Amino acid sequence: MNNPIVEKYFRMDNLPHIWCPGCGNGIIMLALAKAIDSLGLDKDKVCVVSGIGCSSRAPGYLDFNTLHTTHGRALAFATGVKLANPELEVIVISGDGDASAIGGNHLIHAARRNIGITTIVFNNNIYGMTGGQYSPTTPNGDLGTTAPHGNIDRPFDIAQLAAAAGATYAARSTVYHANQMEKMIETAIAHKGFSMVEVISTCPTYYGRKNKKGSAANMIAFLKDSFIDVKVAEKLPEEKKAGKFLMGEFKKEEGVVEYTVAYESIIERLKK
Amino acid sequence: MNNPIVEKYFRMDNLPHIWCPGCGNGIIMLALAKAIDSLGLDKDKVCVVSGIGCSSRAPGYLDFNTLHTTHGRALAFATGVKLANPELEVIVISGDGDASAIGGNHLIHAARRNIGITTIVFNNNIYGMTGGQYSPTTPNGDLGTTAPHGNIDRPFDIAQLAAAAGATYAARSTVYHANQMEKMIETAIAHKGFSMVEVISTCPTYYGRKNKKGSAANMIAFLKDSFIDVKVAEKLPEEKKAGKFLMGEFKKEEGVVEYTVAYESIIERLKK
Amino acid sequence: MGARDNQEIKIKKEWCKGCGICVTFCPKQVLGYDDEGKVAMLDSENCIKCGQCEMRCPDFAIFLGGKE
Amino acid sequence: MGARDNQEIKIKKEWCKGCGICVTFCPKQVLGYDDEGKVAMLDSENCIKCGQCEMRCPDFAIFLGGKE
Amino acid sequence: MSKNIKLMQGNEACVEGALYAGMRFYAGYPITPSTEIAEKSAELLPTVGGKFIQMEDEIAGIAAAIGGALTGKKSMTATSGPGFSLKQENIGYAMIAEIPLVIVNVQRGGPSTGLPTAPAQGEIMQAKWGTHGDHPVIALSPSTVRETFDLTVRAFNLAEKYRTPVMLLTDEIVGHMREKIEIPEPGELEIYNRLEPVEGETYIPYGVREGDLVPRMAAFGSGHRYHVTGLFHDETGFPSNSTENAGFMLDRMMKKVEDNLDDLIEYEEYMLDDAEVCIFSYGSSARAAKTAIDQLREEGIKAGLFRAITIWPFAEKRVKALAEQFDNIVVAELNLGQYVYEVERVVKGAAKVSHVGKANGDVLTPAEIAAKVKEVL
Amino acid sequence: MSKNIKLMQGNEACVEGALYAGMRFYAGYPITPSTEIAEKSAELLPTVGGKFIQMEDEIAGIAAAIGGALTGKKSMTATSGPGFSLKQENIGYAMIAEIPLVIVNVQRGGPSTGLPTAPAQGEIMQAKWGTHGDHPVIALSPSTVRETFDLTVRAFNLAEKYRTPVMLLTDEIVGHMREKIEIPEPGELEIYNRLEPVEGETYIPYGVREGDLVPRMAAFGSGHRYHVTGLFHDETGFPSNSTENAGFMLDRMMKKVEDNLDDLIEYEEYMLDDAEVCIFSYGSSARAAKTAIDQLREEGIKAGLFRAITIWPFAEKRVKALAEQFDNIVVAELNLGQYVYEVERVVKGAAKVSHVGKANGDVLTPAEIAAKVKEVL
Amino acid sequence: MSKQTEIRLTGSGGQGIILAGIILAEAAIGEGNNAIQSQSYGPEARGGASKAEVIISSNEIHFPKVQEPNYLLALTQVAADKYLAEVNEECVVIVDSAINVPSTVKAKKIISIPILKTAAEDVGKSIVGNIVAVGAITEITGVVSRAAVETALLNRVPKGTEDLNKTALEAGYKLALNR
Amino acid sequence: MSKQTEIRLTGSGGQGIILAGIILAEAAIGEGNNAIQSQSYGPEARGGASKAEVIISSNEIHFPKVQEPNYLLALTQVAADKYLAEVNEECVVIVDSAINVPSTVKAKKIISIPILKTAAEDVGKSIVGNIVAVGAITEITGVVSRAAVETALLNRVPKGTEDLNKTALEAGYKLALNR
Ligand SMILES: Cc1ncc(C[n+]2csc(CCOP(=O)(O)OP(=O)(O)O)c2C)c(N)n1
Ligand SMILES: Cc1ncc(C[n+]2csc(CCOP(=O)(O)OP(=O)(O)O)c2C)c(N)n1
Ligand code: SF4
Ligand code: SF4
Ligand code: SF4
Ligand code: SF4
Repeated sequence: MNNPIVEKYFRMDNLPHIWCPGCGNGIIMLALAKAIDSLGLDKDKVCVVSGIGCSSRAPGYLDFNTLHTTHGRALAFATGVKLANPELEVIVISGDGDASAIGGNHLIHAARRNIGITTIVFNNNIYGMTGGQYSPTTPNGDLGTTAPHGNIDRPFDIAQLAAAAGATYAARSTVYHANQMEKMIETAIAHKGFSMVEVISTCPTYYGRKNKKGSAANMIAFLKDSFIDVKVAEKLPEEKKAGKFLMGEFKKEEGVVEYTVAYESIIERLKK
Repeated sequence: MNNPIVEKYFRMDNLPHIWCPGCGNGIIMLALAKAIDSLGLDKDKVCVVSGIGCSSRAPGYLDFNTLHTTHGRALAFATGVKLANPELEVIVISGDGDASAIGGNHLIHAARRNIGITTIVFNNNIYGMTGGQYSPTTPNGDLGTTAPHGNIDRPFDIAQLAAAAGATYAARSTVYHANQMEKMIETAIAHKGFSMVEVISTCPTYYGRKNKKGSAANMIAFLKDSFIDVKVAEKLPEEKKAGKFLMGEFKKEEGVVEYTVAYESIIERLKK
Repeated sequence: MGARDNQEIKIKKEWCKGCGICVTFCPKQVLGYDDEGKVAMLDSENCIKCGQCEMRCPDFAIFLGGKE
Repeated sequence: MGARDNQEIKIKKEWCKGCGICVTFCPKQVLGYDDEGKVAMLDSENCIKCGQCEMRCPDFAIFLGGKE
Repeated sequence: MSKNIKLMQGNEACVEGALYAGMRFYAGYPITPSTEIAEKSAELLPTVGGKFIQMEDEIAGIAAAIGGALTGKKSMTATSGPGFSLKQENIGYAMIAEIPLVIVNVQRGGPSTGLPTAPAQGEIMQAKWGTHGDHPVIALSPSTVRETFDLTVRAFNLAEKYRTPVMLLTDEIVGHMREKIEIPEPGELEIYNRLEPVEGETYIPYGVREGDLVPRMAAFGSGHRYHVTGLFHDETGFPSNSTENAGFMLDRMMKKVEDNLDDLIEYEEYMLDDAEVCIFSYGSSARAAKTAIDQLREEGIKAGLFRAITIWPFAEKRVKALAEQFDNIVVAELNLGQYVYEVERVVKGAAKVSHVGKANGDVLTPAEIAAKVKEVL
Repeated sequence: MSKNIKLMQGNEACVEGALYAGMRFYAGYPITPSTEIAEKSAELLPTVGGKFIQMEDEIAGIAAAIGGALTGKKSMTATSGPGFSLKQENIGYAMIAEIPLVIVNVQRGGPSTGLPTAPAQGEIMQAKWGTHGDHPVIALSPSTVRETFDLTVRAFNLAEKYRTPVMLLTDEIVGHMREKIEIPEPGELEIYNRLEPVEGETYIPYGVREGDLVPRMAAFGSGHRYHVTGLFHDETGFPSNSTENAGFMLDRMMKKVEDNLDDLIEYEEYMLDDAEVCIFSYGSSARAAKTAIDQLREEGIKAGLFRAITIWPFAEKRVKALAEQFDNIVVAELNLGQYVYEVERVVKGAAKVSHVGKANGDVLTPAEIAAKVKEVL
Repeated sequence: MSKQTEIRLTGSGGQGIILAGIILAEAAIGEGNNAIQSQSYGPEARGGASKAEVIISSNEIHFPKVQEPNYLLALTQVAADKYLAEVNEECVVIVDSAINVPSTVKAKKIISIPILKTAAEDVGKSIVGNIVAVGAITEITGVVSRAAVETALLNRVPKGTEDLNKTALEAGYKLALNR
Repeated sequence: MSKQTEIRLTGSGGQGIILAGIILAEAAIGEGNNAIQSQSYGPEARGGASKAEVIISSNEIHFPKVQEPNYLLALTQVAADKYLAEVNEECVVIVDSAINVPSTVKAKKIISIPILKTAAEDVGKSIVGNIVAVGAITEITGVVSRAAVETALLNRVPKGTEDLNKTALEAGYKLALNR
């Protein structure tokens, strides 16, 4: 007896997954499966690529062509997969550290090229796999095992960074807003070009405990209360926006030629 | 008989430099020396760091504490220098490839941390040192030795990328606009926090010849004609902006605490 | 209505890690815990089959499934 | 005026690579080339000592210096 | 001039060989003196429907090449010293995930940025030990432009056959010099293609079928959905922490090389039959050694050459035999002593092993080699 | 319990030792099983006015550490397998630019991501050959928590004295186990600080003064404006393409290690005097070897241990002597055969060299070592 | 004490098994003995069986891993199933009374005591089960003194939890004495 | 031809020295001989002295670098100063007539001909100085035939410049013949 979506898209033998109780990663993984289901993609033509981290274990559970690479390099591997076989729908799953610390360069370059890869960042604001060091998205002032006196770094806005680098679709959601998130992932996959969905996730074990954020449910409730959609925010007075974080679709640019399409046109041109 | 600024700030024994006739790099290097002179900095307290590339040879000619590192890593080395000794005025010189291809990650992270380093990108839109491969700033459609069929990549806007990553000062000028450029460099060095001055330079040998851009002087004349200041552009009608590129100060954010200052305050706090 | 009528909440206890997310965000507050701290349906009558528990369960341990 | 009166264009031929940048952008068009293709001052009378040549010479081969 | 006879650079011959072998994907980052390999690939690949991409750095270059290989395309990346260092982590990935891939290193003067335009043979040991952990290694080194072509073809063949990255260690001299080459006709050289899953059988991604050498490899997108990871994994491809499994899998990977030395090891012997001293060399230095031998023989000194073509695995058996036959083995290589370590190890004192080499940016000359030979005799 | 006696993890002892030696700058990137070194450094450095920074990756970690070292601060970076591979390019930079720096590698199961939480000794050869080109190498490997402290101090001392990066090769076992350690009093261990330019003298950044071992090192900001590069450079520090100069500089760098083996090489011998078989080991595996020896002796088999403390340079002279003394040398290491290559090379057939090891995530046990000893006897 | 004492502590991740090991090891060195504490990490450390080891000796300890435990503690069934199979006839096994010990287990002695229940019910916090276990082990093995264990305990537990932990420790002593 | 012919071509970066070497080498292999062409790269390649080498032989060529050149071409004073010092008594030196050859140079013969001037004035494009040099070398060395050189030339120069280059080549032949 299983959730049919899970049965259809997951590798049942590998479940349950290794993530901690209350870890938000599973929520995103399910939304991804649902989005793929809505799009009616052929499982054989989907390739999910990840780096290293808790979140990067996701592909092991998903019943597609799956590739678990080295830390930070998922997008570089994925670029090879996509360019070599553009008919594959390539989806990258990456942690905030994987995508924006060691992997930051590959992120901005994949975005710049506008290559048709969908990147989903599982942003738990911490390095989970290695036990709670601060990441490029850990809020200023928060604690991490390598920030025992409080983090003095300033966090990246990953979705906006991807947009600035050239991503033609960039959006953010949270594990609370799972329905919206699922729609965004669906839009992102359908999008022709580089698309980024940053999902704010929860790590009750390392980030939560260290920063006294309460239970997993508390942490998710915080997401509910503190994220507002950009569209809504536009209409809100400043005081109502204070202390709030933005989510929603930040960028959606159509008509920019996708990288592998541009390459194919070189091949076509040379045939003449 | 020499230019007194050159005599004061350059290592005369190492001149003339190795750059090609008409290469814009020397123009930027002179402007940098003049900016430093205007600021009246103590030569012993200036550290100039570069990566690898034609432009990265600049520190060898400049009479400061100079550090020529590995390709792309200048900002990572510089971060160590600055954090370990914040009293040094640290200036990074980097090519477009060095700063934004292999070094792109260090760029966005130094910007994110708002560490008090001034980065001057000598952007000649090509890999000069290795003989003309396309870089992350080579315009779409242009030729490079590795883009013999025309470049299908889309270029970065390096200054804007740095701004999006967290730089608190970000500006762009060209080797034609040498006076403005010098002022920007001066402002950037005086700025407390991470500052970026992207300077559009000219490579008549590799970029110019391959793309039939004419003489060095022609290439510089093109810069004169095609770059307009953001402030001016704001007031221009759309049709006058078509085909033009923006230069000027894109971002100048004061009051964000600089990274090494934040660190010193941890040290102070722990003393209590 | 329609489809939902034939559905009911199913729980796969082996997979539940007792994180409490579904319990917290169930709009009808019909969920609770069993002895082992795993999720339990306390009041199936009042379940509106909104699927919020399924949507947010990180462990795919609770979901709307066809009535058997 | 003032300071500029005591200045004149100096050329360091050894360093000039003959790129022509100074020649092109001299607002008074007073610069040209010598036999070896290096820069030469053709008309020092009309030089307005604006320093644009110095500013854009990539090789520090031309500059405004004190009259000797 | 026959249509197939050309004057060609080693780096160009590498690309021609790669295309002959069926390369359809190249990803890399330019670096002297390997850049012509990228440039030529950029030019030619799209003409045969293949793809070239210049990535943001060398790490991304090999990563993308591995990605390409997983879609079933024969893939290559090329670099020099600093880039070879950067690729090391992902070279290990390709080894444990068993990805067929050709990695070219056109050696130049190191360490670090060193002498970027000067020749060297400074990565012989790095090729074997450069990535962390234990792992199998195959590396080849050509001496001529034609051999660059041939060994590139062979590198692809071995990569496909053994499902492992294969390194081609060339150097600035062989890479940049132009030499006469006769390009073989299509079909003249054997081309090996990876074995694909057997239709109708359950596909076990990392299980070796009876009679096969390595697990069969399905292309992503071909209908076999499986998992690839750089963690230790079992036959299914999924991560496993079992020590038994880890021991078994790594052993299998090491053995695919160790058990097939005869297939893997190639060398050339030049005037060795009647020689009284054996020069041991490879790559461009072996050319200097041959000239040295010609000159020495004119002086009446009978020298001969053992030239390693396969660098790794090492031609242990043959070198042992040579050590029995010769009192003196002179290892000539363009470094301060690398491959000589391996020769010494294997020779076990049975012959006196000397070294002639340098690492100052200059080439090793016939005169230097001849002088060393005279010194040891 | 004396104030200085503590129960401490190897990784913590490394940081304590570093601080004792005067570390004031740490830059790195977390990776299991080295992360505690970063964490402890982050906690303690600012309490002594030092700085810690977590960089964006391992490449940036070592780069920033080199930057820190250039300002006159004693600097360290720590990592494990994959990160060690990534650092290789800049390790070469530190060697050619002669930067004092301590690089810790807490070894884990490789290749690639491998078995990230399992112990291994898989980077013994990578430490020597991992970066491209020829270069000098110093590497140390501790067996105990106290020795981790001591060798970290020694690594800093050697780095300062020889102006070169020094590697500390520890492993998951020594790094994570907690053991009794008595922290030495300040002043108890000698601390070496780099020599600074002589006042009043013209500073020649890469020239060696009469009587000095290496060029003196001015801190950036101290008033000596000089140039540092990873290109070959002459005494002035500026790039030079001269082959004479390149040969001279590299030779000088190699010689600072080769000419000072007595100062550099440390080892321990355990029950070797009356032994009939010599076990050769290092790091955590040497502990298993000692237990194996105790057990073997209970059975009447007189085994003894040579434990390398300095891994590179290799204790060639002593091992040669041991080869004369023993018929059998059993190399026990947690890999598929790495340091054994060096032992074989040096032994030159004078003794039979056997290997006992594995790379499956498990520790090497006394029983396995004892069994091997019995097998070869 | 001439030969070394090897103790293996097993349970599930989150039960504080490692801390228990640290306290025992630190107590031992507080008394002038040598001690080594080690553990296995891994993603399995979250859930699944978790293991910590302590070796105590008056002599130098070489091999840092337990070879044949003199004492095995098991706090969960999963851990017991995994590690009980490996013990020999010299080993004293201490299990939580909720655990089912198969009759095939070879051991010198099997001591079944309600460690977790005592923590939860008598001490009032199930989280201190590990400390109850430390108390019991101290009493049963005699390899460290009560005083040394108490010092180590106070050194290692968070400020503000000292009393709770001492209560747990004493409950452990008692459990062992009154078994 | 039994022994190999070693030719060193020197000048400054940008003079097309390497292309000259390529044409000679390609001409040689066109006639069934072996040939190797090599050069030194480096940042110095921009300005400073530049060098290309060609070895031609009917046998296999092993060492690919020129050891003792049979022919040395120098197009600039800088190059001449650097490379003339290294020639021996067997070497035929060909220099542009603008070059000052010190009397200390040991060489079999020194041929001074106005290569660059011929290119600039007679052919009309100073850029084809290298091709004029190829013509002269062909004639002087006889190591390759005119026909082979012409084929190689046409194969290697950009489309549209064939005539210009052939004129330059012929001017080179003439220079050598009429010296
Ligand atoms: C090259 C390399 N460096 C470091 C590591 C160690 N490491 C593994 S995962 C990780 C960070 C994980 O954080 P994140 O990407 O945010 O993912 P999460 O675990 O939080 O999902 C690190 C530093 C590694 N495996 N490889
Ligand atoms: C790790 C590494 N990869 C590649 C190179 C080769 N390389 C040297 S400079 C350079 C690019 C130069 O371009 P840019 O940074 O734009 O500087 P420019 O030369 O144009 O001033 C490259 C690819 C290298 N030295 N090191
Ligand atoms: S379907 Fe909705 S109402 Fe029913 S249990 Fe789930 S969350 Fe509650
Ligand atoms: S959200 Fe899932 S894992 Fe958490 S308590 Fe509910 S059913 Fe259990
Ligand atoms: S100073 Fe001005 S006017 Fe005079 S030569 Fe220079 S650019 Fe021309
Ligand atoms: S700009 Fe400078 S180098 Fe160029 S022609 Fe003028 S003086 Fe000469």
